[in-house]
Amino acid sequence: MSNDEELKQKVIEWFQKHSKEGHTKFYMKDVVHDLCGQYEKRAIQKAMNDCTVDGTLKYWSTGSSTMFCLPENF
Amino acid sequence: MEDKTPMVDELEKGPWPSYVKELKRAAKKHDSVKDLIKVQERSFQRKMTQWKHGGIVGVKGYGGGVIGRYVQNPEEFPNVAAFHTMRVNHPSGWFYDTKALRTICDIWDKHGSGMTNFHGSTGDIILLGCTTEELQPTFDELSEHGFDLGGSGSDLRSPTACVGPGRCEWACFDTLGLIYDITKTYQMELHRPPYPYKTKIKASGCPNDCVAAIARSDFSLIGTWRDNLRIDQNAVKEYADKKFDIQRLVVAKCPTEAIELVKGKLELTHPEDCVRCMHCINLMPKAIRPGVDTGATILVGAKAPIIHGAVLSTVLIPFIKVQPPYTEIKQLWEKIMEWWDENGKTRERLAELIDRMGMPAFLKAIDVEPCPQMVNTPRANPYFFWG
Amino acid sequence: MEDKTPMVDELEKGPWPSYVKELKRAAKKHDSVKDLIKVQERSFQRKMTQWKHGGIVGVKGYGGGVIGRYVQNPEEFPNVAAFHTMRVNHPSGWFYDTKALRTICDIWDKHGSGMTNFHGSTGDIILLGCTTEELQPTFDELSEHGFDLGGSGSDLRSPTACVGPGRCEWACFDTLGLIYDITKTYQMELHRPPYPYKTKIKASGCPNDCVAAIARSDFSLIGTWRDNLRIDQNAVKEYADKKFDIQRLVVAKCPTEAIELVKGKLELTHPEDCVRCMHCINLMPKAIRPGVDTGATILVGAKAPIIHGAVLSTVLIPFIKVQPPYTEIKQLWEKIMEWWDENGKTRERLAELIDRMGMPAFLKAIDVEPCPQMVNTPRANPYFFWG
Amino acid sequence: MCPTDVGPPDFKTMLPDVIKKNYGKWKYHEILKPGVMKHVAESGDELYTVRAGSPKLVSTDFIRDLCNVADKYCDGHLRFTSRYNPEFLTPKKENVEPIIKELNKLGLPVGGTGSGPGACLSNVIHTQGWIHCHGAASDASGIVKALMDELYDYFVGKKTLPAKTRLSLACCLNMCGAIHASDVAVVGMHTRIPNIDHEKMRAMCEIPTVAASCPTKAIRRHPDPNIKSVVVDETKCMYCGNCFTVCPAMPLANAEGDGVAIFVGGKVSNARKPPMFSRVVVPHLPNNPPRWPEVVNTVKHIFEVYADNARMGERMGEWIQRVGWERFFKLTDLPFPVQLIDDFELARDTFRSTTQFKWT
Amino acid sequence: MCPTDVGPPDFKTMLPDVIKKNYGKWKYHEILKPGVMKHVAESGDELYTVRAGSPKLVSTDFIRDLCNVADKYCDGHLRFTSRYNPEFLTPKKENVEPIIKELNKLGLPVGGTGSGPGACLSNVIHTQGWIHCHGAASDASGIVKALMDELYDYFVGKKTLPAKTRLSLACCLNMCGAIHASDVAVVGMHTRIPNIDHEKMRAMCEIPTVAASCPTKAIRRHPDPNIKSVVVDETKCMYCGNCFTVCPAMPLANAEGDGVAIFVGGKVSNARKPPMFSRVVVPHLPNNPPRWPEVVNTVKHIFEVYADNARMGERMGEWIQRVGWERFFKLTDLPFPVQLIDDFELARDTFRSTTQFKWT
Ligand code: SRM
Ligand code: SRM
Ligand code: SRM
Ligand code: SRM
Ligand code: SF4
Ligand code: SF4
Ligand code: SF4
Ligand code: SF4
Ligand code: SF4
Ligand code: SF4
Ligand code: SF4
Ligand code: SF4
Repeated sequence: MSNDEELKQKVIEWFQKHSKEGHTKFYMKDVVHDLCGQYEKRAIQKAMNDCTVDGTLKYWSTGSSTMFCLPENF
Repeated sequence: MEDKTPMVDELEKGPWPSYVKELKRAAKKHDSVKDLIKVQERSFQRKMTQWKHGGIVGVKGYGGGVIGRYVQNPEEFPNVAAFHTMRVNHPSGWFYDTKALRTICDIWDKHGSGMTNFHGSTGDIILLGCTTEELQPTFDELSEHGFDLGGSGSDLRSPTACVGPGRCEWACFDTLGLIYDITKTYQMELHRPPYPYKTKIKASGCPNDCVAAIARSDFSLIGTWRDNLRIDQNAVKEYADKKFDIQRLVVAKCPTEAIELVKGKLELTHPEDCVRCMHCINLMPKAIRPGVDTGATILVGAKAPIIHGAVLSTVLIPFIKVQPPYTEIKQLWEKIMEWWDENGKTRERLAELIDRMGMPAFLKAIDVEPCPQMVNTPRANPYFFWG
Repeated sequence: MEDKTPMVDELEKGPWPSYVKELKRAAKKHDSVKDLIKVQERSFQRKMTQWKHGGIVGVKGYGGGVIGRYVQNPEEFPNVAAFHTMRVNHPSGWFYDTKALRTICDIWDKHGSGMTNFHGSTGDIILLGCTTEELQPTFDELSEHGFDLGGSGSDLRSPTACVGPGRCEWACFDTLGLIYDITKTYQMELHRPPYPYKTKIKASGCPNDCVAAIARSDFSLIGTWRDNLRIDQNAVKEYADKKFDIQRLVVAKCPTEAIELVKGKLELTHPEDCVRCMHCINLMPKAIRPGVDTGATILVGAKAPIIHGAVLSTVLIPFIKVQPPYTEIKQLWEKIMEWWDENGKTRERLAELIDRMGMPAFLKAIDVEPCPQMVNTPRANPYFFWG
Repeated sequence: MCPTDVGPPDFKTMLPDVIKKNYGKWKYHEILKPGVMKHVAESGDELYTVRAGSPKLVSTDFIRDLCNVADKYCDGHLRFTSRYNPEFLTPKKENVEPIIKELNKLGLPVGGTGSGPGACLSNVIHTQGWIHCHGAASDASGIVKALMDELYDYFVGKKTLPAKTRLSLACCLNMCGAIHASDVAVVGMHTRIPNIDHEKMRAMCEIPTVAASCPTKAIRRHPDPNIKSVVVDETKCMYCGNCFTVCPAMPLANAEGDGVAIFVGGKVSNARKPPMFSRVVVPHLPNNPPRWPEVVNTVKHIFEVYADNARMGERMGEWIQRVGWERFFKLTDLPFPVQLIDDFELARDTFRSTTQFKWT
Repeated sequence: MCPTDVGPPDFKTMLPDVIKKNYGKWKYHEILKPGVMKHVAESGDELYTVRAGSPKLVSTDFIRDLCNVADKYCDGHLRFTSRYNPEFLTPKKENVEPIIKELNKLGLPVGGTGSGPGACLSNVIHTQGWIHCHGAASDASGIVKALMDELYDYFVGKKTLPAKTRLSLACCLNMCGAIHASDVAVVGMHTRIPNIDHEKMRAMCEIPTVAASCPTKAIRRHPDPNIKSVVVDETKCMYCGNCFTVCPAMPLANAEGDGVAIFVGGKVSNARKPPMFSRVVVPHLPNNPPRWPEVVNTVKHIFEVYADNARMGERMGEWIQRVGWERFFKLTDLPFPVQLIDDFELARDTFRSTTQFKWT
């Protein structure tokens, strides 16, 4: 697995771990904050965006603020 | 469902150009707008919005640029069941050639409702009313033709500039050039919401501030000059000859008594007192001009009332030269964004964060030296830190 | 223990009257002041106070009027081991006859240190330095001679008034009469701390505010008038004849352009614009006087910085007539105290409570109608209640 | 695969030749008449601008109409101002009148220029309203049309104003358009607490997030633990809509309670006085579509009092600052309800800490 | 048994005859020279006032000295002003010079009057300092003596000021004397966190009360549960002394850290401009008894710059408001450290929301 793929995987795992009933949508910041010890901030941001292109994550927005979630929680 | 829309129709009358007329024009081609008119009538009857909250859509890879919208009663108004808007970024200064405009119109008639806001109040072209399915095709076709989405959500919103050097003799820097450069440089930040909340950049070429940067951008650039304004005494004489009351209308209104009539001549008798408010220049554009050592003041923090009340931007950098490639400005902005991103709570704008952490902490974090120009007055309370 | 006090002695020199000289005069009669001088020298050496925190003392039946004080090193300074102050309430306007003053002096030389603050900054006579044992005898003797204690702790502090009708031509009401009446009426509140914290009342006879009521009293009365100021044109002429520059020094500085020189006459051309700032009157006391329909503006909330920063009083009642028995004023004050007492947290002054509960809630509670005079501007934020 | 992140077109490709040539080298301008300006470059070149009013909410055909005019007289170029007004730019003086004629034929007024004495009213900055927003406490396009029909003469310069006057409208207190520093602002306002949909709450919202969203801590968990929802404390709710933004189950819309507030006296430019906020002068007027007579009359009345009383060149806020708010209320005959007295975070600084005030 | 609640003596019994007669019926006044005023009543009666400077902290013998003068020339009456200055009142013009002579013989300067152009400096409002207060971060009487020795000429009118100038001093930020609206204020300031005495804490203080007293929440329970005390977070402490007020175990006094701050530009009267707060211009100067040279020089320097630059009749704060704070710092050559920028509760309103400022 390339570094990129590995990071995307980590991101998805993060979402699987943190999504629970009543709390499924997260800010980019939440994820970056948790993973930034291991990875560079920009790389995490890019991985999250790449996930939305793959469809493994989805953007969720109120119009004014933007969050991410797993497709099944959309 | 009643098809008559008497209340809406009422607004076809009257001298001011009617949006209802526009709706009806679009309704001829688009069933969605037929329903939209009925929805508007319903709102008038019920005195309430007929739209549901949010509902989220976007185009591939982008986290912003689309506002999802669904009607409350899709069974009654099926053609606006999903009626999203797309925010399309504008060329700096809102300059267009008709070819580009016609292209947008054609794409939008093909994929959407044919209704627009030209423009939205941030400055985007608002394509108003799109089904979920048509979002991606609309975007694809737009981007093929050189247009791209603007911001929405927790991202950098479409930066805007006053017309500046495009037409205005007072532009103290190239507002259009700067804003275009910034827009291009930060495409990532525009399209992929990385921040705690929205953030805005606007640039006005002089203190008249024709894009209202000081009122509505977290990072506001406003043109100014460091030397003295220039006066052409011949032109002054022309104004006087035309019975323009220089004393009453100009001199008496200078906020700092910097400019005076001395034996028929208009003189900047106290150049060090001029606060470059533009008033005298505004009133006598043929006779008075800004200086030649021009640049910008950078102010930060403006925003609308949510949550702690509206804020106007406040001085951060009294003077900076504004020249391509604008490195210093961009580095400053990036530093600010980093601090905000690091410390900001969700839905907390820059000004609110500064208020919460304190201006001194902000200055320290972004490595800017304090100076008296930043404040109207020093503090009155004795509560300061040395730690 | 070294008896030399070189640093303190240094302050006997110089043109301004020396408190050190005063200390040494008292030290001749009082051992406590001998020690006090040494304590002062020690403070100068160590750059620190040599006094301990608090300690509660008082006279029988009173909760205020005495500030307990103990020295940090009683073994070194035994004569100031306990060195309390008594706050003795002053006659309104700080008027005395020498008999009364000599009586106080004699009592204080008998029971205390012979040192005083004439006066303390609230306005009391501060008898500075008393042992615990001598407090009650001092008080007893004072009260026998018609003097009583002032406030301290969570009570009404000694109310004060400017000299007003006693000597000043501008007094718009009887400051001395009102303050004496209030002081007598609220002896209970002055001596037996019933409140969440201290509270103060001050009265100035006109907007010059010579007791600084607006800066330091929770309930501030400031004289004003409802009709027009009075101008004596003959006197104006006298000023003009003496080359007094009326235009530059008076007219140009009127904050509202209400007064103008019209063909050598000084006229209140816009009486409705006069904000009664006193400026023109102050500069031309022989020619201009307040109007005759006089009374007071009541403002509330002034205080020093602890805890939320200093506050100036703000307009509550734009105009009230001030006439004995002052019923309306006293009822208003009582209502305010009741609300404060009911809702205030400990150590929360009136202004802080108003800020916490909101001015509208305060007005409602004390049943005062809102009016534009209460504010500089209406609110800018959209967050108001209807509930 | 389509390109992404192309950004907007380069504005330089959109400029008419006369601007390309004189870019950044303008010398002065004149306002020839309402809606018509002449800019002169250092080179001596001239640029004429004709500005038209637009309803902002327009069809593609409207834009094509504009394009036709631009093709005919402006070498295929036009621009829009920061307040939505289309501008037609041409170096040819002789094109000015024909452009005006064509625009009038399209039903578009020409005007909206000027800042000093004799200024026109510009177009209203406004928002979505009931046309598109879920949060709107009032409409936008409808009320703006009603307003501008009445204020039309101010736009075209038949009536003038003492100085630049910016009229703005937002359909809720989010104040899209940043209208908080306008000479006159009309703001949609709720006055009733959220009408909670407990069903939806369970399905769509996260309770801790909802509770946290309320700036006044008016939201608590529902006392009945079986109901996974919240309740709102009526005395604490200031109808701000923060809860609704994060949770669709808390709409504030209410046919009786919704309406608008009028704010007055803001400005943005740094000319003479620094920028100022607009201030609430009427806390509530009802929604009465389609013509909102109460709102239109109040705004028009304020315009008239301003025009009658301010000095030449004095912005609304500058005038009020000079004469005082007490005089403003007297002159306009507007009541002064307690809602106008600030009780939010910086309220203290709005109180009057001086005996300087006027009786009137 | 002694009477209680007798209240202060009735002031009416203390008034000299000429005042009793003309009470509330004064017509005008004149300042004849520094420290000497003449008030004229409607009746034509005249009242002469001679004002002297006092060190405020005085012995009973000092008061007896004053009584002797009053007995000799003023029928046994005198008063004190709201700034502690004794005033001698007499209807007899011929008594004025003898009073002055006697006062001078006692070492007391006559002066301190006037507000307009050519005003004298009045006496310093001040507090207890190291003479009596447990919280003092600086002395009061000592530093005031050092100041007034240098500013003496301004009191007696040998040097004059553009307008009334109120110099005030408080020995800690409680600001007894309400000096927060003075033309120049000197305020004792701690700059180190409380030095906690854990023993005393156990004996004398209630920990929850102590923790609650801190406005910045800098106080937490001691991490070691065996120590029944608290710790202070250095980054959050603003040295306000609230904790010390409720708990003697938390003194802030520190020989190195203590000193004074200088505030400038406040006023109280409503004349011309509304009342204003004083603003911090020097956040820290050291305590250097007995003559505090840094403080004295700084204050004197500010006086001189003010006298040289302000217009006639312009209070310190009015002058600064007109020329701007940036100019004040330029003219005084004082540095602008970050502590001067507000970060307390109403800080937002002190920021500059305009491009209007001066380069200097
Ligand atoms: C003696 C006096 C200073 C002086 O030398 O003149 C004084 C001395 C003290 N003041 Fe004061 N205050 C004195 C007038 C004032 C004034 C001026 C006034 O009343 O016009 C103020 C500002 C006005 C106000 O009330 O806001 C004042 C505001 C304070 C404060 C801050 C109150 C606030 O709300 O901000 C405190 C702190 C406190 O109450 O905890 C305080 C507390 C104190 C204490 C009791 C110290 C304490 O924390 O317990 C001082 C005792 C000193 C001592 O050892 O004797 N003192 N204090 C003044 C009273 C003399 C008199 O009765 O005539
Ligand atoms: C076209 C536009 C800039 C753009 O990039 O689109 C523009 C263009 C000009 N402005 Fe502006 N201003 C434009 C929006 C603004 C705004 C923002 C707004 O209105 O939302 C402001 C701030 C308004 C405020 O303070 O609230 C603005 C405040 C000014 C001022 C200062 C007026 C004052 O005295 O406060 C001037 C000076 C003047 O006109 O005397 C000015 C002057 C000018 C001049 C004369 C500059 C020039 O030499 O070209 C331009 C023609 C003005 C006219 O309409 O008479 N412009 N101008 C904007 C037209 C908007 C519209 O359609 O009405
Ligand atoms: C479309 C537009 C109004 C218009 O008709 O022109 C708009 C529409 C919305 N705005 Fe806005 N805002 C629009 C310009 C603004 C501006 C003006 C500006 O950018 O110059 C502001 C004030 C400046 C600022 O950012 O502070 C603005 C301040 C807000 C706020 C309050 C933000 C704050 O920090 O106070 C919200 C509320 C939020 O973010 O939750 C908001 C939220 C919204 C939302 C997304 C509603 C929501 O709560 O989710 C609206 C979607 C309406 C819809 O159904 O389409 N909108 N909004 C404007 C964007 C068009 C464009 O891209 O050109
Ligand atoms: C005696 C005293 C009242 C008292 O009850 O004790 C008093 C007495 C007079 N004041 Fe005062 N003021 C007295 C404290 C004040 C204060 C309070 C303070 O200084 O702490 C103020 C507010 C100061 C401020 O604004 O910060 C004050 C602001 C004024 C003013 C307004 C000055 C201005 O332009 O801002 C005047 C008018 C004038 O003098 O032109 C005034 C005028 C006067 C007049 C001329 C009134 C009169 O007709 O008798 C009196 C003689 C003034 C003089 O000294 O030249 N008095 N006056 C106070 C003397 C204090 C002292 O010993 O210096
Ligand atoms: S902000 Fe200044 S430079 Fe820009 S258009 Fe307005 S007046 Fe011209
Ligand atoms: S630009 Fe403004 S401050 Fe400067 S001289 Fe002109 S009017 Fe005065
Ligand atoms: S406040 Fe007014 S009435 Fe009282 S002494 Fe001062 S000037 Fe006279
Ligand atoms: S009292 Fe003040 S406001 Fe009234 S006329 Fe005199 S100077 Fe002007
Ligand atoms: S102002 Fe409020 S209701 Fe109107 S578009 Fe903006 S968010 Fe929606
Ligand atoms: S509308 Fe605002 S104040 Fe009311 S409950 Fe919702 S978030 Fe709280
Ligand atoms: S200012 Fe502070 S230290 Fe000085 S007397 Fe008042 S409370 Fe004590
Ligand atoms: S001095 Fe003030 S800020 Fe510091 S710990 Fe004590 S109460 Fe808190």
